[in-house]
Amino acid sequence: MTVDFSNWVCPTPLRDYPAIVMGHGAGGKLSTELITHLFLPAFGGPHGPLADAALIDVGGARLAISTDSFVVRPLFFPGGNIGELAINGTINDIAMMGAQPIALTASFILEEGMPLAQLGLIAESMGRAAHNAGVILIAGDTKVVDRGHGDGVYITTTGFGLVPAGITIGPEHARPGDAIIVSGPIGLHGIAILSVREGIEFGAPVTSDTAALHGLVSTMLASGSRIHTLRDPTRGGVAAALNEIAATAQIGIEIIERDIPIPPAVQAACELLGMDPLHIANEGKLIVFVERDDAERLLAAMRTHPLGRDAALIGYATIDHPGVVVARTGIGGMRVVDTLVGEQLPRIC
Amino acid sequence: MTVDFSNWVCPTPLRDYPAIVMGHGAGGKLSTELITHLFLPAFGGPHGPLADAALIDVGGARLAISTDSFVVRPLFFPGGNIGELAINGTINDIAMMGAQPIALTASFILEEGMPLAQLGLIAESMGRAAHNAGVILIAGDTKVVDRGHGDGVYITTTGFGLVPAGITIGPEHARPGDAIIVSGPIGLHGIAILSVREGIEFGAPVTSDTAALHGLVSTMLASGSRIHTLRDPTRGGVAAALNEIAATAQIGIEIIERDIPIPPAVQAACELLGMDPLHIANEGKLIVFVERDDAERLLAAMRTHPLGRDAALIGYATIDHPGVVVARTGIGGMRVVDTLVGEQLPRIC
Amino acid sequence: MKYLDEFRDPALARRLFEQIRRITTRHWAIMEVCGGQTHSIIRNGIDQLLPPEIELIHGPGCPVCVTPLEIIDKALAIAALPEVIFCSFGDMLRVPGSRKDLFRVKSEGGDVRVVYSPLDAVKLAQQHPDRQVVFFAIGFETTAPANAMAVYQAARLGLKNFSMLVSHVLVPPAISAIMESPNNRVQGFLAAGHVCSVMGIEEYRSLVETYRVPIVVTGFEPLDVLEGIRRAILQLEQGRAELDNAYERAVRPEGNVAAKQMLADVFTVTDRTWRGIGRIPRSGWRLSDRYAEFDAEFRFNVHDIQTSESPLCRSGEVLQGLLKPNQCPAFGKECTPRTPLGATMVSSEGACAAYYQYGRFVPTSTIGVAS
Amino acid sequence: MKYLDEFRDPALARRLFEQIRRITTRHWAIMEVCGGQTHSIIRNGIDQLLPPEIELIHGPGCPVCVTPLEIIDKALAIAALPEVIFCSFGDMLRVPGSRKDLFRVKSEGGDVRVVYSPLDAVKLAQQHPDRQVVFFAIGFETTAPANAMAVYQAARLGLKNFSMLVSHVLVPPAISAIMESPNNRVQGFLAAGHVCSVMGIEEYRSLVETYRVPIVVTGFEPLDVLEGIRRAILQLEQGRAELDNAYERAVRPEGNVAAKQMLADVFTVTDRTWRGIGRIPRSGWRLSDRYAEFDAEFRFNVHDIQTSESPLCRSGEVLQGLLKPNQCPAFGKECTPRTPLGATMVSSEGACAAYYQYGRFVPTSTIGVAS
Amino acid sequence: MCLGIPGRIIEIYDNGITRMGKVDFNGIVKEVCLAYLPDLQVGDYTIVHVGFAITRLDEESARETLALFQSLGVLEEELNPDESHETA
Amino acid sequence: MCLGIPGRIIEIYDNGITRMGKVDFNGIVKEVCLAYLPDLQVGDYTIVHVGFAITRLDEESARETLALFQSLGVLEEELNPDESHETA
Ligand code: SF4
Ligand code: SF4
Ligand SMILES: [Mg+2]
Ligand SMILES: [Mg+2]
Ligand SMILES: [Mg+2]
Ligand SMILES: [Mg+2]
Ligand SMILES: [Mg+2]
Ligand SMILES: [Mg+2]
Ligand SMILES: [Mg+2]
Ligand SMILES: [Mg+2]
Ligand SMILES: [Mg+2]
Ligand SMILES: [Mg+2]
Repeated sequence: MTVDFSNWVCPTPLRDYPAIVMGHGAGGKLSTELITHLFLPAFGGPHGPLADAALIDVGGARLAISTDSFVVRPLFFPGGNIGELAINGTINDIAMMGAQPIALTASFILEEGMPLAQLGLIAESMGRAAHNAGVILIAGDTKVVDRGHGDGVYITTTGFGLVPAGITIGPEHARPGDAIIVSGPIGLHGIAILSVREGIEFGAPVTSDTAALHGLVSTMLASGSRIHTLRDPTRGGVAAALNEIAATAQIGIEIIERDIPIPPAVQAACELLGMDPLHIANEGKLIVFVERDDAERLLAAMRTHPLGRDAALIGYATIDHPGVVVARTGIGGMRVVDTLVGEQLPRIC
Repeated sequence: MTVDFSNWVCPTPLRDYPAIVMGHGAGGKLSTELITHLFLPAFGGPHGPLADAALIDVGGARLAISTDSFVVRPLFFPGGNIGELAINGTINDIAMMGAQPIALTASFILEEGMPLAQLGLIAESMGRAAHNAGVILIAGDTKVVDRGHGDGVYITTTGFGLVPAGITIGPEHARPGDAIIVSGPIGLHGIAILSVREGIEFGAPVTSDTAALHGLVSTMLASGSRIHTLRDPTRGGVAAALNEIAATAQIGIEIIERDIPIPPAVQAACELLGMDPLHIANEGKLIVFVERDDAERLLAAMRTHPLGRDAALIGYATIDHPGVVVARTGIGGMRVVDTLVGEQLPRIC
Repeated sequence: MKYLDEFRDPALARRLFEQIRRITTRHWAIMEVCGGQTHSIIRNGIDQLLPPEIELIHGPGCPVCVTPLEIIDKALAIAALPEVIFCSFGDMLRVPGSRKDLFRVKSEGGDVRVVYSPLDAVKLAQQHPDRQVVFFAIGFETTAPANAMAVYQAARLGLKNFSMLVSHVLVPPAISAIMESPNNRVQGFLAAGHVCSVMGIEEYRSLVETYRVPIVVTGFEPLDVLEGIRRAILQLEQGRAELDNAYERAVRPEGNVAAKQMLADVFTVTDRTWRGIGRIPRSGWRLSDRYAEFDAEFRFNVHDIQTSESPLCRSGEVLQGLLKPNQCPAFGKECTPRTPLGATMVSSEGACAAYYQYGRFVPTSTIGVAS
Repeated sequence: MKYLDEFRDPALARRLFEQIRRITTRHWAIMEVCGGQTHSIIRNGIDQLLPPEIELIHGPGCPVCVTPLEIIDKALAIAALPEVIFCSFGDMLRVPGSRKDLFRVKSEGGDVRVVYSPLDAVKLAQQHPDRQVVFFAIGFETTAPANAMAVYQAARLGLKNFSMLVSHVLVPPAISAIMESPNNRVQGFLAAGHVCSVMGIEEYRSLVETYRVPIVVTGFEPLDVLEGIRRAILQLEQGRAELDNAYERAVRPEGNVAAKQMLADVFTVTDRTWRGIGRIPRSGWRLSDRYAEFDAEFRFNVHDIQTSESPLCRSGEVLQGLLKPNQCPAFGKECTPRTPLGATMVSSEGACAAYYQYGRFVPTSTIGVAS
Repeated sequence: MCLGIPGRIIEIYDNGITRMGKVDFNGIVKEVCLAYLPDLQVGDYTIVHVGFAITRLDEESARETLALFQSLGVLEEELNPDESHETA
Repeated sequence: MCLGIPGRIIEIYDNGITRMGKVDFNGIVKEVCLAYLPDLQVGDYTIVHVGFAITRLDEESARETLALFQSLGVLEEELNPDESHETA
């Protein structure tokens, strides 16, 4: 097989990179292109397989399935560690399909030399996170790789949930006119991680927002609001999540910058590093597209839940500029909010 | 949390290793102890979670689930590559529960610098293997790690299958008196891999036996034989698979060495490297425990299938020495067939 | 954030827009020299809210964009050496050389690291005495004191394993070059506030006089940029050509004296080729002879550098204000931030990238994300 | 396999068992010196099929088992050095030193590699001129020619980055030591066939005469071992003490002359401490002065080696045939192949490990695998 | 170019090579080289670029500039109320 | 100790340093150092230990030994049929 470059929107994709670069894993355009142009054709066609998550019908039930590998560095960060991230992240991907998560599998790739005491802490917080979320860890696997071929521990979790009857939630269901709500302040996880790497100190500590969101989703569904789309803005941040929805549903999106809840420390760190808060990863937040008339009711319901206390309406879907996300800027201008190409880099000059 | 050393069968487990060593991933005793004494307590108790595979009831159906990470080196080996291994291995774990596999997820951890052309070949053979097996790849994930923190590509697959009504197959169902059948010649996969690493050449090529076994299992189930246990003897080989069954079902096992189909090249490579063919990994073979009276009928059925053509009866389960596997040696003596402690090493002296 | 938020106030912005509209009677072409200002303009949508008579021309003020291809190719060659730890500001990693970029060199095994400050590279050299640490010293006058300090400290610490690949550029000679160009359309300049906070404003006085062109020293927040534009338009409308400082909170007339002393010690003025523009006399800094031993170009004998620029790319004209990015035929087609053909598409501050990221007129098909 | 399968023939084995039963009239204690023979005995269940009068005592013939703790601790210290690539035969990786083993050193970042042949280590030294390649040269007389060739080639190639940590041991002095022991119960020896194929059989003649003990040079396949036992018993029953060669297809009386010449050049006889046994005069080889520069003990100044053996372990008595492995109180309890206390539990050829792996009387609880 | 962010100096020290400090940016704190601003004191504002304080931020000037912006439209509106609405 | 495996020499060559060869072990082939057996020829059997041929395997002796085993019980059974059954 040779990699198929023939159907690119841009004419020379992957051309510059004959091998994997970090950006292929950053959840931006390079990631999308790798999936679209390498994996999908190999796996049998442009439609369907190898999305982040999927639905299958099993014995009359609709089963939601999602898988993710967690390769986060550092393994322990302010507010959490790779273990609870691996549990919450997959629970959330299930919850974003409107499903109630039931069970997870966990597969470990351990690097020779990984201290067992640290591994114990990670496993223990996985057990605690699963217990708190009411899901069970049903199967697992452990592999060890030579020192210098891993990074302490990588964890792959796969989750299963049941979609209640009558629920149809997905990026393809977002519609022009929908109100767009974010469940709380953005950027905390990414900045907590960055602070460790970039040697930033915080006056008041900034900690990861990692959390399992299926409880909040239950509350939201129970409110009776007509929810069309749910998405957890993880890698690539709010910008990537909104762009993906805009592209999938072929709608335009307009958000209002000053309505987006951005914690001051996140804002400050982004200013200092030359980054956009909309590109920073979150691990315990969701974005919801809801029928405009139900927005207030949904907001009220979300605010009754601890994880939705600071929910905010940040914009609307439109029929204009389908596939494009724009932001109304603080001074009233407009800008395109694009997905990152590859890795998020500190901008200095 | 501190690692719990208090309940070891051996009095001082992991004592010598405060950190992960290669043996923890070799599928032998160190692997078992890591799971039993670190993961299981963290995940909530000694029973159930984090076995290789599991059954859950979903919407009236019995769903078989299994996950595995594949970290094989080299990525391409005689007879296959890591991609088809990742597909077949998980299909087989599903099939070993008597289930018909439906769908797989695949999660990739790519090392920066991995050539896209190689990745394309791997993805393509995954697609082909899934297609041939009639399963779909429904969801996936891609992460990239810094060069020097991976090894080209690691793949984690998770599989789902449905257990037909009336089927109860598992290691706990093996019974004294059961006949033990292996589906064909053993050791081919492990020796194909070793030959690359140890610089052994072969007169006639030895290639990995990687294959999806669910078709063979269907044939076996259709024969009406009373099958109690199925197991694919992968990491740790036939010895590890039999020991696990003996321990789980608390039965003794006696195999007859000269009845075990060992290809001459496997035997020769094992002699040269000082290894035991029973410890060598297989990726396209299964072991079945069947009601003694049905053994001939099952053998006949297996031999109608291309993957069971060379099936052989290799021994019986007994009420003697529960938990222990013994072999009748070529000259009529007896020896214990134990699980390896950690890694399989070339024995020289 | 204090002293940021106040200068982003929407009500005050409205007043400034109003003022600008009020005083503008005809077409004026103003260049913001600095990529940071271009970024601010597009990021805030300022250009769309200005009266149509005002044309903003994006200047060559992004050091990432103008670093010559030959030096980038040298950087790639040095970064690939097994003994080298190559340190760079983040944005440089995506700048394409003739055949690859630093990300690719890293993927091929080069030890390429992003640093926040040049002093981080000095620290790395202390921590890895067995390795050669090379810092990619790009930047205008604002960044130069930091880079100078790195060399100065390396010398004081006696580090034999630290060196810099220097590609410093200077603003005033670039303004001269623009004004000397036969195609020049620029009628007024917003000078780069942070450059001036280091260098002071005196060297701009002769430019104002020589070319009879208004120069307003300008900050980076929306109100700063608007105020700079307002003052430039005001001069133009009134037929004046003066040097004006609209960023007084950060810019002293004399600049930063301590920093300038260090710069005079560590660097020497040199001719410099600007990517997409060409050679501009006395428009850059190299290490002074006293610090020549820290020059990575001499330390590493990087031969066989074959540079070749894309023939499609018109970033030279873009940088000179002769072309809007979206007027380039390759814009959004052959040339995107993922497959940049020119320096101005590479940096998120480059004019082409800024248009692509924040411009309203980007064709939808080029932003598509696979479903 | 040709010349293996024929010597595993069950029908012939039955005949040999029958013969041995027929000629055995009383208790005899025979030691197979070589761990390879112990392995073969347990692997094939030979001991269980012999008449109960015959007691097989497992000898100290496993180089992995008898390598002194102090040298293993030195190996661990050398392997941990960042500049070192430490090469070893596979089995040595699990041998515990005072505090750790090579697997743990590897997990802590040591570059520890398993080689099949010592020449692989020489190749590594050629491929990595910037690293120090150290080969752990253990073994009896059989392995010594291979290790000697490695040093010889390194010298011829002028390699400055190759060295060996030498712990060679010799069979005949060990037999003397056993026979000299006041507790000795051994009445006949199966000598190690492959050792003799290198060294020849003449040096055993004086042992036979000095101690009036039958010595039968014996091979490794089941029929070879049975034939060795048969000939030893025959001598004992007949009151003879002779040197007999039951492995004629591989052993010439003079041994391998070319190999012996090389050994004389590269090695010099030295006193050697055997783990679990103690110091035996002139029972080992070290590098000769001519090759002293290749001695890893001199090249690497490995200080502060504090050795400490487990007080529970009785492998010394096991190695001397005074104790069966399963008579050791720690056997299968504190001491298992996963948590070996003694050298004889470490190697899959060690007497204790062989009993644990292949013995019939292992308590089930120690073999348990978690469900 | 030249991303520069205002922050308040909260600590000054000598790291053995040069004058360094900690600067607070609205709750986040970063170590910064103060070598080029020998007169700055704890409590002063500075503008930081690639880990270096490049200039003092003059709070008085900042207030004046903002006051100018405040006055801009108002003054002219007062002077010329009609015209202001026409051009809007 | 001293795992030694019989194989047949199928190729002999000089690798620039010493005499080497390829040895066939029932279908698998490994490179082996032949320096210590200068007289061995292609077709001869040898015993290989850690990559070295340490001795020639004498096929004649092998046959004789096997013949001895074959004859052992038989001879004595013929000579002493009753006793042989008693001790079994
Ligand atoms: S759009 Fe691309 S090709 Fe065109 S001028 Fe800009 S950088 Fe060059
Ligand atoms: S069983 Fe273990 S402790 Fe006992 S003698 Fe053998 S090696 Fe030593
Ligand atoms: Mg997922
Ligand atoms: Mg996910
Ligand atoms: Mg998600
Ligand atoms: Mg598994
Ligand atoms: Mg690592
Ligand atoms: Mg599995
Ligand atoms: Mg498996
Ligand atoms: Mg399996
Ligand atoms: Mg994912
Ligand atoms: Mg690697």
